[in-house]
Amino acid sequence: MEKKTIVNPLLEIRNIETYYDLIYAIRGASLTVAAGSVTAILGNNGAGKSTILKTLMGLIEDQPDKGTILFEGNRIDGRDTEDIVCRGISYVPEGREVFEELSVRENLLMGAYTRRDRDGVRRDFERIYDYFPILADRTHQWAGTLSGGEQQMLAIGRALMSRPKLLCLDEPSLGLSPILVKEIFRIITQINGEGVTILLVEQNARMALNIADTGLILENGRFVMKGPSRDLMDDPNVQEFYLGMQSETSAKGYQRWKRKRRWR
Amino acid sequence: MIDFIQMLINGIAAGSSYALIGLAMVIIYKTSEVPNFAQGEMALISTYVAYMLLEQHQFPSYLAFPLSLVFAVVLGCILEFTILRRAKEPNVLGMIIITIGIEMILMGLVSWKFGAEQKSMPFPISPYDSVMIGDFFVSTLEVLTLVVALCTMIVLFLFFRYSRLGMAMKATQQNPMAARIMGIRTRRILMATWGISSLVGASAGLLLSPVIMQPYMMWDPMLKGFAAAVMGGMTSLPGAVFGAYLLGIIENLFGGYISIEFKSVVAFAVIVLMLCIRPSGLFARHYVKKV
Amino acid sequence: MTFFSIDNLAIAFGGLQALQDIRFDVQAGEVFAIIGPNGAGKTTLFNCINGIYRPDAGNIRFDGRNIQGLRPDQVARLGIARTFQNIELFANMTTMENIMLGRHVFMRTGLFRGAAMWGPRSFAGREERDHRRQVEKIIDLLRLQAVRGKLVGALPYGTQKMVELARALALEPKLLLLDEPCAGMTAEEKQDMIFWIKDIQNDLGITILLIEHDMRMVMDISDRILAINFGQPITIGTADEVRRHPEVLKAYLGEEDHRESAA
Amino acid sequence: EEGVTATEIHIGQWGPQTGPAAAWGSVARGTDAYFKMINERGGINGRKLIHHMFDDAYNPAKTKAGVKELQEGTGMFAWVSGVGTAPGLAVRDYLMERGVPWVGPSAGSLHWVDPPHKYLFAVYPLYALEARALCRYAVANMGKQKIAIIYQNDDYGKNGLKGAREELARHGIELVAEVPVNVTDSDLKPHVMKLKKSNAEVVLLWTTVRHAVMTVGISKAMRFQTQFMSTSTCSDFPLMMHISKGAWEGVIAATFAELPDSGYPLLQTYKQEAFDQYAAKGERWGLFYYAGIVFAEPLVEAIRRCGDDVTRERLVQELESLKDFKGISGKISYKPFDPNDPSCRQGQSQTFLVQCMAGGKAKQLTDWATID
Amino acid sequence: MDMKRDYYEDVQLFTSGVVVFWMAIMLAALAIFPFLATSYYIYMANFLAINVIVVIGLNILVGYAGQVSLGHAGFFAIGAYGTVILMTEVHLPFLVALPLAGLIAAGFGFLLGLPSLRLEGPYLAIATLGFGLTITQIIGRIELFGGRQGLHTPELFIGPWHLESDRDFYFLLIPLTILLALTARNLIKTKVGRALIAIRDAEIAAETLGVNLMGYKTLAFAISAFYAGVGGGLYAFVLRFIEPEIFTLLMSIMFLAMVVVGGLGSIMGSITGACLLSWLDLQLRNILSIPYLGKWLEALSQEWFSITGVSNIQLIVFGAILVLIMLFEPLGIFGFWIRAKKYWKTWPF
Ligand SMILES: Nc1ncnc2c1ncn2[C@@H]1O[C@H](COP(=O)(O)OP(=O)(O)OP(=O)(O)O)[C@@H](O)[C@H]1O
Ligand SMILES: Nc1ncnc2c1ncn2[C@@H]1O[C@H](COP(=O)(O)OP(=O)(O)OP(=O)(O)O)[C@@H](O)[C@H]1O
Ligand SMILES: [Mg+2]
Ligand SMILES: [Mg+2]
Repeated sequence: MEKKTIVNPLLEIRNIETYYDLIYAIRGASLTVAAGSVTAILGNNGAGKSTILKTLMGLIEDQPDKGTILFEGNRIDGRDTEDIVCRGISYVPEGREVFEELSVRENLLMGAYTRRDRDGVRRDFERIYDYFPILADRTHQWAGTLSGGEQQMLAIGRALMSRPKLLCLDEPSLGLSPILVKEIFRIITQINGEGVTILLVEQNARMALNIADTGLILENGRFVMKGPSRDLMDDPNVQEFYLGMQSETSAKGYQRWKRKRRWR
Repeated sequence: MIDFIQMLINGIAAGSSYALIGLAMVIIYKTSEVPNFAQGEMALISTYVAYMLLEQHQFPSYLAFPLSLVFAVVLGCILEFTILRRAKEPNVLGMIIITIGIEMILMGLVSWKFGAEQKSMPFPISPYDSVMIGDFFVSTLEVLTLVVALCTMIVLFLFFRYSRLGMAMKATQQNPMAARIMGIRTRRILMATWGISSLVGASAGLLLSPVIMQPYMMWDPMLKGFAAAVMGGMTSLPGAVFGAYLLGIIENLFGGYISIEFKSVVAFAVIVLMLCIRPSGLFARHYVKKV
Repeated sequence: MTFFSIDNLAIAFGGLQALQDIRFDVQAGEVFAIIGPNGAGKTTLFNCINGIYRPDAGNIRFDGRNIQGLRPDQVARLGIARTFQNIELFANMTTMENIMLGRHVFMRTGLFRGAAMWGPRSFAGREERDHRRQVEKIIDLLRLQAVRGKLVGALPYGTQKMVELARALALEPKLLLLDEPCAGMTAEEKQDMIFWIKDIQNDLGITILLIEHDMRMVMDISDRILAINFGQPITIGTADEVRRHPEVLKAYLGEEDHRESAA
Repeated sequence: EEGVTATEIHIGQWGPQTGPAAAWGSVARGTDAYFKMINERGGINGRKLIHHMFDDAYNPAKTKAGVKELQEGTGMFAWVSGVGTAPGLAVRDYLMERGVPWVGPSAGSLHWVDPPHKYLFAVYPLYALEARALCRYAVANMGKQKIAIIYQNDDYGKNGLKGAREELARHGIELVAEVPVNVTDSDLKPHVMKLKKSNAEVVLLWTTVRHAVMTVGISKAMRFQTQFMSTSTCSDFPLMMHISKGAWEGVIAATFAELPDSGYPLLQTYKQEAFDQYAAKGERWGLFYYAGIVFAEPLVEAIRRCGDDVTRERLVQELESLKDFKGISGKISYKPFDPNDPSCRQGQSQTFLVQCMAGGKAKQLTDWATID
Repeated sequence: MDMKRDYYEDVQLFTSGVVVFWMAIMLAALAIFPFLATSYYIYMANFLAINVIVVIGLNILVGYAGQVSLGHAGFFAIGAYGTVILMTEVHLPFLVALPLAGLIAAGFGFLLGLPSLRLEGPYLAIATLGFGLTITQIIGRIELFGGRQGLHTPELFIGPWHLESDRDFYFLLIPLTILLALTARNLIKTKVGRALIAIRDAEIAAETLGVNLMGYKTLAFAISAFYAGVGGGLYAFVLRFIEPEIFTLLMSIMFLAMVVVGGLGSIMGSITGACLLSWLDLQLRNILSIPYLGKWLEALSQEWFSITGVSNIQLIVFGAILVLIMLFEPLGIFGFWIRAKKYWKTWPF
């Protein structure tokens, strides 16, 4: 994949710290997302990946505690979520969060809430149904009764409806079938090709690093590794813990007693 | 037969005021899932404002009534802005208690200012004038209430159906967090709904005031309006109106033919039975969580 | 006699035929996987087994009994436990308490004995203690010690999945239904999960029905696989048979080599 | 004696100032103004009356709390008035056990006098008696045969119903309709339809003020012509005319006190010296207000007669010795305590009937008469 | 955190010596109190204790099982009437009549619980509200229950012990309250309580773990109604007189407010919530006799409001307290407590 040169950072997170009440979740993380790039954040369970995105979206009240977030050069930390969204960031939350008692169609409509151009919205409807044909079949079904994967598609589709500048995805491939995982990543690349910047949190490290320009690894609320995704893929530690290479030959008994290694 | 039809008419007449209150409650419930127990008292205070303008400041009624309606809107917005919005991590029960608290405050203010004595609202239409259609009577005030209720319903219905706001409200109710992610200004929407709902409630208060005007006047209509809204499904505007008329008719028929003593509670018994069959009211689809 | 069998199962929601003609049987001690595209009806199948949905037609036999039409709690009492695709934990309880709920069916403390729990030597106190001991075993097994006393609502996603598994194990099931146990886990965690599932199968002798989209995992641990699409079975067979089946390739895996993509 | 010092006598009273029954709150405020008037005139034999009133919101639990607090804290010599049957019943035994006199509960209930209590003196005529007076007038003077009643579904209304039934039974008539109404009802159409269907020539109103007004108003709207007769609760004609927007005209009511605009000299004195001096802004010189005076009059008179020896035993003696005492209500008499005679503690049994004329003026139909 | 904890920990009645110490002091204070206070304060204590009982029961339903009830005054009435009727008509001794009346209330609770299986939120609120209103209507209709005129309670004997004064009653009531509170605490710590919380948090998951939804939901209603019924039976004797109009919707709302203000799902919260709100309810009538403030309020009323309605300030104050507590601590008083504890633990930081 062609390396994109860093033109100007679309999003810049500087040294943010986030607390959940007394739990210190993000311990000073900085990150720059270049316009037009795909950035992937990897990390273990509980590392704080989702928290970074939530902080960015202004979803955690009174947070970040310290640090600044710049979007297109303007400070957005401490602002209302609605405001941040209107500036052109859209977000696929962890756990889908669809509107359960609205139909699929209405969910998508809500995604386009900030938009005024009716024709564009109609075209985007087509586009989403194109990406995910099964959603078209379920147009009038309540989103709450969709299958897990369908809900995930809906959440992604909904986020795409707003035509964002920056798209933040929290584990988009969660619960999707292999064919769809591929499809999702293909769509992400395609959207990226259309000029949308992508910030991606993924467990599926291989796929994520495959399409990302930059990768970051989060441990315990701090970034422990940053770099072009190629470099990360070649790193032995990353290979062992995130890409699962070493365990290819794994057998019972060996893995069980394996010590959990962490960068600390 | 004549009796029966007259009872139907009476039922519809009684239902109109329930319908207005029911609509008001539905509007707020649609966005915040809170049954607003202060609805009646919000209407009460607006009604007393109209009374004050008319009696104490000698405003003409074409000014006093619109002004009191404007007051209602402002009141609704202020309540939302100063109190409900401040609630951190609200759970539904906590919000209910807050509305009950507001109810007490408003009731206290009205009784403090005006005393508990029954007042006489100088309303342009006497509540005891009636028109006769064949053998049947309808009081003119009730005709007015009916018209207002139906118009309100239609306007609101169209508004919510054809404006994006309607769906945004529903989205806000179901998942406030996700709604904000969509860029829906949930706070503004909440404020607007409180304003509108207060307006609708206040019109019910004004229309009831010629018949009875004292601090407890809205208690019973509020409960009935709430019951009507539940009957209709709590999220459906036509449902609330339908429920209200059904309730009024059931009450009147039951009072007329079976027992007048239990007239005021029969509605609730019917509702319990109805809910056993349709647990989310007549007009709402029942949602069963999928795992 | 088969341990668990489904015959001719069908269910529809409104106009949508979610399941149709599903039939398979599972031998005791087997790991049986179910795969299929999103919305194929896998979770629905679990819900039918569980008694959450009532199938329109068909038979579900377990341990020589027809369990079709039983309530979920009755099914649980027969020894079928499950985990959920979207985590369904009791968010306001600690991990320990969550797992204790798995012991629910074994506890004899009723209303009155519970009310009379005056100290650890009362009936309820003794029972409580005994079951806590059982729960500790499970906590040790799944290495959840660190989160024993934490409210599960604030745990990371992957850990919540583990707690769910622990809770299901506490029921001492004969048949365990796992709905995407590895979703949202890192490669490393997935491997741990694979071993645990193997342990559960081998050491505890529990039969497992598994839904999973991670093909490597499915291939690794399942003895047989059922593939469904649009509510209808495509094929049943061993891992290799299924993954070569053209329809599975087309509808589910994508044409390329699945190993590449699914890791 | 408890509650009595060289210069003061402490009297307690409860009354709802808040809650659904708050309209009755003016009773206590009336008593307050009355006591202030007496104190202004130098008190009773040199002692001032200290009035302690509290709001119980018509909630018996609160009544009991307040009464206990005042009785055990400050110490009341006696209690006066006190609105409501249920609140009164919640404290009756407490007061009687402690031997604290209680004069003039403001409700015409049998509970106060049957069985009689040594320290409890009722002033308000029994509701049943008022009903009798009205029925008797309707049958004997107006020649009506078809009489119906709409009554509040509680102690108050049921007493009225009972009285009406008894009186009509004497004439060999039965009520053509008995329609109960619950305090919380807001729609009285079905009730009025029932009345209308019975073709009653006379309808007795035994309800709250607002329900009475609604009944009369709805009847008007339904073109149901009949003679309405109401209990004394609704005999405040200016008020009734005002809130019914004129529909009240023609209604006949029983009363237990002189009419507000009757020019009765004592009443005028009260108006000028108590009401005009002490009533708060917004207060109305109406029945509910000077009812507070009516209930307190016998107590004040008895204390006066005690002279310097203000003790409870003496007070009871003096109250028992009241014979045909005339304040602004009917004549009041008590008899020495007799556990088997309910009438020994029912001070007043007189009433007279008035009719509401245009502008809220009252036309006196009968003179004060004692009903048996 | 990593250590295996003592299995006893949650099972024991008192978790530490400190707790035992404070408990002992509390008990001593409760025991001496009636000898120092006048009967007014004892009456108030009794009144609070009854509310505590009802609110604990209601919390089991609302806080633990997650069902709302606006009809608890109905169960309260059933308990009150049940106890009195069983004593006067069936001639049962008080100590038999009281739990029996509680059981009758529980029976009604069970019945009301049946429709609740499918209802939630406002739907359940209306159903229970209707129940509360209907019950008092029905009681008022039945002559055996004294109809609208009400009933006086009979003399109260427990064996040879004649309970005449409030103080006598206090000695019956307080131990009973403590017993009921501890019972509730035990109940929610064991199987039943866990199942209820499970149903509240994730109904379907609970079901698949073998929790019988129907059984436990109705059980929650029944337990809660039982507490309300027992409370009602005691209330009749504190008031010594009952009539249908006492058991209003307002009463149900007050109970609910006490639960929520105290803290959903906390027994200690229920106790403090019930005490605080019922104390306020009784005491606010004296607000105008507070030095300075009272005078100022009166002056304010003269100027801007009306003197005739001045007592309504208590309504405003009460409402404002409800609002403020809920705004600043949605978890109720219990939330304050948790926060204080947390703060204390991490104090120097
Ligand atoms: N609402 C909350 N309250 C308290 N602590 C929380 C909350 N949400 C998350 N945490 C804690 O913050 C830390 C980071 O959580 P986060 O959800 O960001 O992890 P993650 O990297 O997204 O993990 P996963 O891969 O499981 O989604 C975890 O230790 C978690 O326990
Ligand atoms: N209660 C319901 N009402 C209506 N439709 C439903 C309901 N439950 C499931 N469905 C539909 O049935 C189909 C099968 O759903 P199911 O949850 O079983 O899919 P799945 O195989 O588990 O998919 P995934 O892998 O995405 O979780 C879906 O299309 C879903 O929309
Ligand atoms: Mg996450
Ligand atoms: Mg699924």
